[in-house]
Amino acid sequence: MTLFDDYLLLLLVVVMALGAAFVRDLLSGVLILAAYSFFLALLWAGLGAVDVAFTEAVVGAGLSTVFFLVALFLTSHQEEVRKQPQVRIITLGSLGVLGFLLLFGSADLPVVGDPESLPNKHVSSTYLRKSLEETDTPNVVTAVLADYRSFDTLGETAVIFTAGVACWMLLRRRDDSAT
Amino acid sequence: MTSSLPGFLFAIPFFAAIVIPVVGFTNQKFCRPIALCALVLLSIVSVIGLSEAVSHGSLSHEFGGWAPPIGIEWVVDGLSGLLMVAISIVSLIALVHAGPLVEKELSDRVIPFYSLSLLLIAALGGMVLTGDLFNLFVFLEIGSLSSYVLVGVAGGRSLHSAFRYLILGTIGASLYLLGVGYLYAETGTLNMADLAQRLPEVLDSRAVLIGLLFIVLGLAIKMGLFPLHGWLPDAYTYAPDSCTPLLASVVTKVPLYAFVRIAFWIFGVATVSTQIPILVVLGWIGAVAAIVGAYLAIWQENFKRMLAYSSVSSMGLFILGFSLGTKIGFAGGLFYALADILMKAALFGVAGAANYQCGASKVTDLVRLRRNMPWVSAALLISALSMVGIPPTAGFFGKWHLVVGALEAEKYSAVAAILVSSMLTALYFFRMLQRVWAEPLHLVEPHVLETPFPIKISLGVLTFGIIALGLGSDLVMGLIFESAIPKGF
Amino acid sequence: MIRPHDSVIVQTLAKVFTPIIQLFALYVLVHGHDSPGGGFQAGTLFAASVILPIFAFGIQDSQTMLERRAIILGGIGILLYAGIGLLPLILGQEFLNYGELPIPGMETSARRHWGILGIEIGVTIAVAATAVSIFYSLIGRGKGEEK
Amino acid sequence: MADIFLYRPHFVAFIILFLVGIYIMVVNLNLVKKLIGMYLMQTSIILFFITLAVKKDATIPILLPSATAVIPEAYANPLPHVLMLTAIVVGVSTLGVSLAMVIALYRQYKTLEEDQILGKMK
Repeated sequence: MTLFDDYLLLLLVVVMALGAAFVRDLLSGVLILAAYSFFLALLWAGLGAVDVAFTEAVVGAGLSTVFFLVALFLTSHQEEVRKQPQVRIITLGSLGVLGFLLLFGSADLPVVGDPESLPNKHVSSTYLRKSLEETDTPNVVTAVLADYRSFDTLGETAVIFTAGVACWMLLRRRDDSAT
Repeated sequence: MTSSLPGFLFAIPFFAAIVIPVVGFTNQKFCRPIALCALVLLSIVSVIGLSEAVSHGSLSHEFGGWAPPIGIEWVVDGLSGLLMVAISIVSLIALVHAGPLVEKELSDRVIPFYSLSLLLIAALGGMVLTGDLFNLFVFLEIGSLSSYVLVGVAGGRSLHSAFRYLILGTIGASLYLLGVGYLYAETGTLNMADLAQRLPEVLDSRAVLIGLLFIVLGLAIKMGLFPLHGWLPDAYTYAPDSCTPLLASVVTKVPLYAFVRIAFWIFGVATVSTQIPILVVLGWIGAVAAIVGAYLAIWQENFKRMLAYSSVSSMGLFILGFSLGTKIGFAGGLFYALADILMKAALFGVAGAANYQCGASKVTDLVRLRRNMPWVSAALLISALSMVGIPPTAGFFGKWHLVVGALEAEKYSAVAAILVSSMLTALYFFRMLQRVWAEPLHLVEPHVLETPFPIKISLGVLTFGIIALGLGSDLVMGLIFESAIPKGF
Repeated sequence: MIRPHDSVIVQTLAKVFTPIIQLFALYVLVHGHDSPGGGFQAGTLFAASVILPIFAFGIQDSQTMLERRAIILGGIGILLYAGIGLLPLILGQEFLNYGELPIPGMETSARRHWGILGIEIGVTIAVAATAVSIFYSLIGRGKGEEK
Repeated sequence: MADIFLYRPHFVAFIILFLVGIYIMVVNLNLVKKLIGMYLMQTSIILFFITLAVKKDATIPILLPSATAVIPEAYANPLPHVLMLTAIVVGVSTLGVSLAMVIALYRQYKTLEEDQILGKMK
């Protein structure tokens, strides 16, 4: 993956994001969002994160889009545009500060792709060195996900279970209890 | 010392939360006993954990058998043990209290109510005990998702306020995650103890500064710190009465705890007070929050809304106490936070009971309480006096320690802020008490409904707890000084 | 709520794709150890294989039973995961320490290998069932639908 | 600060996505549009983390069968990948719950616009 590919994909991703954010029709917005997810998946794959790419493709582009579409079919497609000048100015101002802070902090972040940077050295090299020997699993992402940090994964499964119970609770109708 | 006890602190509420929908499907009646049994068990185990941690040093549990920083650990030390005891006991009382209210408000949603409440409690416990920043994020999200839904389940206005809460809460959680990312980028670790060791080398990096800033900003949204409290008044006002005692007492305290843990344990006292002086800024924000919250509470007609603004004011006081930079100020902030957990549970419990039995949701309606529910109005009296800070209640000692801490730090503006906010608090609580006791009784129609026993017992225990915490304040302060104070004061 | 799709092509493709997706999900689950994929991806694919026919053929009465059971199945999936974790805790070890699972005649690393597979199965069941349950909650039930 | 656009394109993209996401979430009055903003914000954080995990000339973090010891420099950093798998699932769960709220609100108020919902409450 060259830097040029990265630029191209990043540009596409940003354009897709702006399109999803500012298009009037909600249905188009959601479909553009699905395309955005697919390009993100390509980007992750290009950056070496194949597991994340796979998940983004099935969860981001697949499941999220299905949820969005179902919600839109049950409600309405059209967005009515009204101006809120005051809120807009305050938000733009605070987002400007936030953006400046992000840029300000970025100067000291490690260089992209540096194998000697701290996040790439400290704990993660231990995972890479030990995973085959200790867990008999060549896919280090699976080893970390399901063994070294499996407690996080249990929490994550609990998050989606919480969402399931939550939707059940929110959308239950009164007459359901009769059946 | 490694121990399997923190593992059980996770497993008890978690398994109960998952077993409830599975078993409750066959018979809905099983839900409540399972939930209450799990919480009794949890309370017992957390009390044992606290006493072990105080007497033998902190207990740690390495999940998966992997030593940190490779794996995730949970730590019960003085501070987290204390918070865990408070959370488990108060949530037990809150769920006992919720029983009759759930039957009335959410009769067709009993199973998901108990399941989500227990998931919330498990998540709060996880946030308190975890020793890993990303693990904290995961539990933050479980807890947030369940609290959004518990706020919004009544439909209508409550649903709209829950949606707002969700939008703001997600921004908060994302900011927190981003901050963790910045810290990870600079240190290469997510474990709190490991981070504390590695941070001093990179403290001059801008990325660490921004990371800390984002974490504090994200948690400030979650704890409803002024001026980021936008979601809080609506959420607490319109949430179902069965959920508010649990939500209002512990849900905002736990992000506060996370902030304290990150600022004082990971970054260290010296760093946050001199090198990256966020404590100065937070001190001023806390002072303003304490006064503005109390001021706004004066104008509220709705009782729950008044209490919600009072929560904003209390949150300012805790932050003020923690940022005083002295030992006694820190301990005072912690003590007042523990007292506030009891007081808010009691006050929102009274609000729920008043609405349940007499349909009283406005401050002016509270006079009905005296006629129909003398015991509940007694609980209201004591918890209101504690909020104002009348001895010998817990609230008095909390404020007392805060003032002493501020005097010791020679921050007279902080003393002034605490006193002004207390006076404003006194204004609206005394006005409320006057409504309840001064108006003639014969104007009020009696109701025949008997106060349900679970409400009586839970409010009784909470009221007793407020007085007991006040009378035993030396004991609790001693415990805090001995084992819950960060190094470096 | 969702009516059957009119096109024969869509219905035929849905019939053909459903088993293929399920087979692929199974592959992703079992090969999570040495290729990309694992419980989450497999679970979502299984959910897709349940959701796809609904879009093609509409919702049927028999599926309302499935809806009411789905969240229970999700709970069972998590119980499988957490149960594998609880076993070592009860035996005096750490929660989720698969290396100490009581499987005789195995190296620690092999125990961990099988432990990972076990929890991935739990994750698959939980994610698939919960995603389907959320989907059913969102589209609502056929009867009781307000018009 | 100007060189950031040249050498850290990922970072610039991350900032744009993050800010656009929050902007839409706060300013837009349409409930579904707010959620589109939320989705953009959450994915931007994934971009930030994944960029941290990149190593030049490294392959995907699946170990190749070889007798010699593993060289960590040859494989991408797996830890941020794991964290982001969790973040994606958290994101979709939040989305599910929020869409459930949107549908429930629509059932009651027959509109997706926040100001109209507020108007109908009074």
